[in-house]
Amino acid sequence: MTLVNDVPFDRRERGTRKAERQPGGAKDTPTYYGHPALKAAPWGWLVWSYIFVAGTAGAAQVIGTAAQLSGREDLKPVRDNGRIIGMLGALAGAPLLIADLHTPKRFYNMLRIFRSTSPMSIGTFTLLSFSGFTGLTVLPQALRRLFPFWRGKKAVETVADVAQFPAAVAGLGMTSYTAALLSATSSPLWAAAPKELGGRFAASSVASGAAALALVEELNDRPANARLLGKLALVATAANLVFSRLSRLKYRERKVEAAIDADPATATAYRAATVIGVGVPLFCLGVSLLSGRHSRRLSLTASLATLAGGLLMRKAVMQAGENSANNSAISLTFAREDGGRGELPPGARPLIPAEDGTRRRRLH
Amino acid sequence: MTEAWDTAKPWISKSAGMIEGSLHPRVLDYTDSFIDEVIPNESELTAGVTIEPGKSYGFFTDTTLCIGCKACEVACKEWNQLPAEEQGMSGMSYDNTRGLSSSTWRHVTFVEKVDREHTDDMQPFQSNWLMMSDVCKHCANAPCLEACPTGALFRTEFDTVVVQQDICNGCGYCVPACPFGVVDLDMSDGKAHKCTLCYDRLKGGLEPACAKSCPTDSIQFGEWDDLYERAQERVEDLHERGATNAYLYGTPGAPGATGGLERLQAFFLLSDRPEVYGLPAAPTRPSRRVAPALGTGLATAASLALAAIFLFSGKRR
Amino acid sequence: MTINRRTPGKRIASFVRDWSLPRQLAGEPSKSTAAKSTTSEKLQPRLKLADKVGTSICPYCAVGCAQLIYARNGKVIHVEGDPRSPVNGGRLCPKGAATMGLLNNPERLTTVKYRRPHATDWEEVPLDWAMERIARLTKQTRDETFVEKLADGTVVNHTLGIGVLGGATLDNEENYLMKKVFGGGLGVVAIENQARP
Amino acid sequence: MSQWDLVNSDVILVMGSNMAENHPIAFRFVVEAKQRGATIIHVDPRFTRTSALADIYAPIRSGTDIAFLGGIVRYLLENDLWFREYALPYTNLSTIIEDGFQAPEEFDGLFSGWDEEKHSYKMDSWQYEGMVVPTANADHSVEVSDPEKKHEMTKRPPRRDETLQDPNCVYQIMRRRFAAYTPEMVERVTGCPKESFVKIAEAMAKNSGRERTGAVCYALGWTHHTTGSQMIRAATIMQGLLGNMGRPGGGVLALRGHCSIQGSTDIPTLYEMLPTYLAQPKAAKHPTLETYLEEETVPTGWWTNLPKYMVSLLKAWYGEHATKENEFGYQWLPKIVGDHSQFPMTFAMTDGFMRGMFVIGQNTVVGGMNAKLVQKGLAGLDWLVVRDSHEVETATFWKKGTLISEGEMKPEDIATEIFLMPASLPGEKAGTFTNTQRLVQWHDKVVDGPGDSRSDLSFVFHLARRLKELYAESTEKRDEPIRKLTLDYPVIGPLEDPDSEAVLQEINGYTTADRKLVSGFKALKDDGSTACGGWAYSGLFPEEGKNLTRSRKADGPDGNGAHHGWAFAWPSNRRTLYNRASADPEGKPWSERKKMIWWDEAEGKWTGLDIPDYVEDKAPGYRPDWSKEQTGMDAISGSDPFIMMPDGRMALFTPAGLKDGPLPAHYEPVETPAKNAFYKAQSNPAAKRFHRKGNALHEVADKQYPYALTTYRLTEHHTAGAPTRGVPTTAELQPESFAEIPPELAEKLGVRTLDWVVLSTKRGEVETRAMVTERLRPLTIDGSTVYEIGMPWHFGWAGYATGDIANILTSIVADPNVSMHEAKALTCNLRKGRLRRHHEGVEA
Repeated sequence: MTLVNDVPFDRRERGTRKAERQPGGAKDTPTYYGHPALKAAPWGWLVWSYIFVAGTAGAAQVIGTAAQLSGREDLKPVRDNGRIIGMLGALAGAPLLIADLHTPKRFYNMLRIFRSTSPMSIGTFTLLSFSGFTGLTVLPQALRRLFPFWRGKKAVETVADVAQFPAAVAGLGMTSYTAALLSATSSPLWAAAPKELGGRFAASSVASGAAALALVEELNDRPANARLLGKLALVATAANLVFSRLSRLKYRERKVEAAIDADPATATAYRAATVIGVGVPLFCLGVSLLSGRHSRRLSLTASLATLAGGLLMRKAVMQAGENSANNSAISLTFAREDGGRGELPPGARPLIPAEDGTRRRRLH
Repeated sequence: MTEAWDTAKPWISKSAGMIEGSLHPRVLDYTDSFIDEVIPNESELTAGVTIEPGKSYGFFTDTTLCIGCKACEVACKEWNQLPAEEQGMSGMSYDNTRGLSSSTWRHVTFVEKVDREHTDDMQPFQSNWLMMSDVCKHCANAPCLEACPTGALFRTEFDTVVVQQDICNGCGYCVPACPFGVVDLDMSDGKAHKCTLCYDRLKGGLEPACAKSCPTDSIQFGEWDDLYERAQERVEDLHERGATNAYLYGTPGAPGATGGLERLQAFFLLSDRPEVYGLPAAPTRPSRRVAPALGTGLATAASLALAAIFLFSGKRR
Repeated sequence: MTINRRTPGKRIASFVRDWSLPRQLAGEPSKSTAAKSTTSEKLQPRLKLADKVGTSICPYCAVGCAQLIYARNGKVIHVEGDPRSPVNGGRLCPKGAATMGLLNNPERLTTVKYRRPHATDWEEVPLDWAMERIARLTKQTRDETFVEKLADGTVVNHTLGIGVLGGATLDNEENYLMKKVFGGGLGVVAIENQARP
Repeated sequence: MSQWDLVNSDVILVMGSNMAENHPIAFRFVVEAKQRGATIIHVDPRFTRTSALADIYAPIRSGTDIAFLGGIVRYLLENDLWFREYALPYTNLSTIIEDGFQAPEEFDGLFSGWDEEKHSYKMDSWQYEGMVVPTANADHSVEVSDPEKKHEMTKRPPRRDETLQDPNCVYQIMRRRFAAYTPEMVERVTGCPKESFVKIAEAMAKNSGRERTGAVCYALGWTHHTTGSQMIRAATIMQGLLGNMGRPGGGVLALRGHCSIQGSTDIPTLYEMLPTYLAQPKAAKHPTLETYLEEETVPTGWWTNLPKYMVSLLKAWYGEHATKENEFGYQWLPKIVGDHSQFPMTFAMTDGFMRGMFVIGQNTVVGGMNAKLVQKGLAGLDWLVVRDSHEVETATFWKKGTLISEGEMKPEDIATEIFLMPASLPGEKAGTFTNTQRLVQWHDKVVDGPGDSRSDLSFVFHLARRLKELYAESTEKRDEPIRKLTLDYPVIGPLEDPDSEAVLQEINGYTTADRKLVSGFKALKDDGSTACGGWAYSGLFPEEGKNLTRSRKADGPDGNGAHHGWAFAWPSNRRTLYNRASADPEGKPWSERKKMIWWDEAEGKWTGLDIPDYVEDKAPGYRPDWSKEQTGMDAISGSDPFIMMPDGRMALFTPAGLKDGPLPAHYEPVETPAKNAFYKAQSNPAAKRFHRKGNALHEVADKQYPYALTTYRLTEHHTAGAPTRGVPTTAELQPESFAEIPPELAEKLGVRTLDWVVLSTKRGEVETRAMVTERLRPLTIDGSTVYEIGMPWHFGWAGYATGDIANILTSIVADPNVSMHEAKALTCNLRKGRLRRHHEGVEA
């Protein structure tokens, strides 16, 4: 940016293109020459990949805790792997978020204040506690590997087992706070169905967590555990399907669907996420469940599909949310007195039938 | 003589003479050409308001007085030393700055709705070419402030909302949170920026730059309650004169202050649907959606966890 | 007013100084006072730094709005409307409000630019040299084109060889001296300005 | 009238001006007036930001303002709506005119006295019966066979018929003159709907009389025409009939464009005037000082004092060298031999007569008419000195100009030696501006200009000093003026800035003996004992150290609202001229609501809210004693407010002072899409036309150039635009040049907003962006549709906001009285696409 009278002068290319009204929203809602009425979140792949990683890690820890609660010896590896995946997720999460900051040098300011109204503030402290407690839970494995001859094993074991529960609780938070983060914005698609988005992220996270653990179990030739985790993944994926359908209905009702359908890239990503993330696993797990036999190939494909679908779903939801903010037809319809549903409350100002303010009108 | 106008300049007394003094009595204290420093409490001279911490200040933008001259855009940029953007002609009537951004904190909208057959009995004040100076609303329950995880966004002692440039780490959460699309992240300096209602000027007893510069006093600065009272009288006065479509936007119970936002410190008098100006008619407060999303999420995750426990409870095969 | 704190030590110090959590726990509201940093506390308008404040008139249209020019160490730091003027009472239009941008514009000419006949670019020349050269050119053209009497004997004492354009944006004193020097002194008659473009 | 006085108006007609955009801060008073219930009317070819705030907007075809205003005058006369108590005593409505007078309606569009080859009027038939009415106007002399009859005015008052029956009285002449301007005819000629026109006429009439006043605000929308002076005359006639002149909230406010354009007209860098409206000596008429004074002095009215002012000016310029013996140095003044305005200068440059030029604070390549011809002229100069704060188009025409980009010339071919010198801006130099209400305001020097930039005062002063040195030894008679010129101003600081207060004191005037400042122009003498650079400004520096232009003492709420303490309004700090008319003939205010000044019987003098524009102690009852000769102010009765006029009355019918007729008559612009509906004469017969190569004019209703074009300004840029186009914060507001096109025409040509279009005239072509807008509408003129196109003329190639120069399209053609061009009304062609010159591939 060149400096003019020591004021930076942004010499963006002089693109004089005419703002056009974008498709979507209600036909009779005027817009200001189609110029965006909201600003989309300035987030990219760093954020949606973080959401996926955080969700999976949180869920893995939760499933690990369930395994520990069952007390079954055969599920011990599930607990240990749950802890490891949780730790890996936590270790990857913070750098992803810091890299997304536009003034990363001040990342520590996230810990400056706690605001209950800000899911990002809640999330910061959730991620912090989750990382802490997960760290404690993996302590025994870490010590065993680093100091094999270390004798004080017993004490560390109990600390890890005790830390397991707060880690699990934080894990639950990790699966859903990101949904609250998106819903607590004004981007129409994210704000249209907060409950459904919460359920969807949680279900998808648990499915991914289970899928990840199942994958590890399958690769370590423990098909029984993999099959058991597959069942859990199946249930979670089913819940995910339910919540996706419910949110689709809400999007139609609030007329924000164009945010998904109008842009080809988002539309394909969104559909692919459902097909891969929900369709394939349901099919594979369903077949292996009904046939009674455990097929290694089906289990692996289900796990991988769930993971890939989960990631893709976060990307698609993020992109669709940003499209809805950049489309003033959608955002101004969404923010109408009737929320875009089509019935204005009595006494609301009459909607003036006009495209973008250029047609003549006579005000009564 | 309309009441609404007098309260705008409370010091107007009914002196004889051609123009009832539009100048504050204190102008007589500074009659030298070189004055030795900033006139203390200059806001009394320019807006009839003494600025004191602890009171609630805001803008009342009466668009029916706006002549679309963009003095507010320039005064804001000159005071805050914001960069200009070379974007070329927009094709959006006379609006070439297109919208509020990190480097444009005041933006005048232009909407041409010319009714050619009735231009010889137009409704009083602004008509046929709608012009409005848009700005950050400094909402009472500011979504950007509620979203800000670092506390960079805070409510000042003048009841306004400011991004503290020494704290903000550019997380960008305030940008999608704002229901009016005001606050924006500046990619070159990595911080969020928006109108500060001239926080530094208020501390120095100076009226915000845009309100001071506005030629027709369309932008009026003052204590929120006075502005609100003046605005209501103005709307009645306009209705009496025949501008029946004039209404307030952003005052309690009016469009723009819906969905838990309660009220906007910078509120407007509009004469057409808010969407025509690019404003949402019924914005909502995003923080109300934290609980439903988080609650459902946790419930789902917890129930699936129980399912896991149930699945794992069976005997070893 | 971006604060850049390079050393980690400074960062930690200011973080602790402005840390809101303890103030929150002590009951301060997280939306306002708890979140306020010391920089915000000490904030002041830059006009307070001015060491000289003069009254000027906007250089643009003929409405004649009065402006206050704030300067510090000989550099303009801000220009605003003068609240004492009955014409504008502190208000300014977009052009007048951009007067500081005009005065401090780095595109402002600072040296005399000279173009040799048939040259394809400017050269920079000292002011004194230019003034001397212009004086000589003026004298030479006047001497060559001065007419004392017309063919029919009427006294005119003028020159049609020199033209002077300008001054609707110049001071009265400048216009006065131009008419006096060019007209009364050198006998130039073709003196015009934008009053008649 | 003062700008803030608009608040007291009950109706404000903004016409020939786009006040909200070009004078936004003055428009605040219009909005404040509206708050108090005033009706705001805007008449303009385009619906602009002013129209958006008006109560009534009426479209008219550019160039037809006289038809509109003439229609209002007829409406007032026919329906007897004019303010009789005011107009009868205060205007020359009842005065009898010479019998031989004929007006255009009877004479095929010409006034009586037209001389075809001389291309001008003999004015004998226009005079008051039996006498010649001299003119106070600097550049005009009465073209009559017997000029001596002007002394008749000192012997008897003009013959008048108070009953207004006499066919030769001004009232009857005006009824005949405007009889044809019916509302239907107004609609036919201007395209403004009849109903809108009647509504406006009603609004003006309703707000007149004792209790109500109305104001007219105009700007270049009226002056930039070949009938410009007559348009303003038509408005003054309307205001005279409505009784608005000299009253609070009444009058005509000229909204001038530049910060001191009023100053550069009063203390003029103009060819035909010496400071404050004294005529520049003419070779043909004023060989000696004595003949000058005899010719220019008006026997009756204030202008009898002209000799005092002329002698004082010469004393100011030549000091002790100006003595009684050498006619106070009168012969050192150059004499003019015709029209030396900017247009003849452009031709003198192209013909090679003009060898050197100074362009100081003016961007003539963008602002001058026929920009290509101006650039050709500049290319023909030997040397050119340009002084500005930015690198303006005038300084770089040889590098980036139209001739270069169109390939007509290459920089190497241009032989002009060019100096581009940095100039200081207000805030970097001390001095005064005169604003649009005659307010002379001081601006302080707060900082030094950047680098080598100096004030233009310093440039001229130091240039003069160097020239004095160069001419020091010369003994030539022709070099005496420069050597005798006074230049004794003290210099300040290291940069040796001349002290502008010293120059201001010289303008104020002083007694030559002890150099003591005079208190006002009443103290000036014609015996050489006083010196004064500008008599009308005298009084602004009455005593040492008392610079009234620097006084910042406005009125608080309890002041009288005229703000006499804020700066100095010439003459004598008076804020409303001719305010004697704010009192009735007996000296009492017309009404309590509209009082301004009145006769205080007890004190025996005029008093009130403004400084009386009258002889302080002349009672309303005073009548000149016509038994003996009455000169000067003695000839003006106690109830004649217009003291500058020879008969003390407002000249609705002006016998002299205008070269194209004593009354306005509608003439089409020189380039017009429509025929003249009134009579055979098409455009103003007395208009100055320059038939030169490169300045060809279009035919009337030219098929090749069918669209009407008007040029105008925007809020965001200033006139030739260089400063605002160079400042980022104003450049981004209007970044590119554009042309406003009505949707109906755009549809016909397939043009959408932002498309490139080319406008063309016989002078040249420009390419610009299209802005299709409903604010322009097709007008039905005489049954056929005329499309009006508008184009702002700020743009050029310098700065951030660039575009083609609109004035490439305009022609050089001039109004006969003041040589003003016609950039507001011409014709052009419009097509979609771009010009080949800048761009390799041509975008469709």
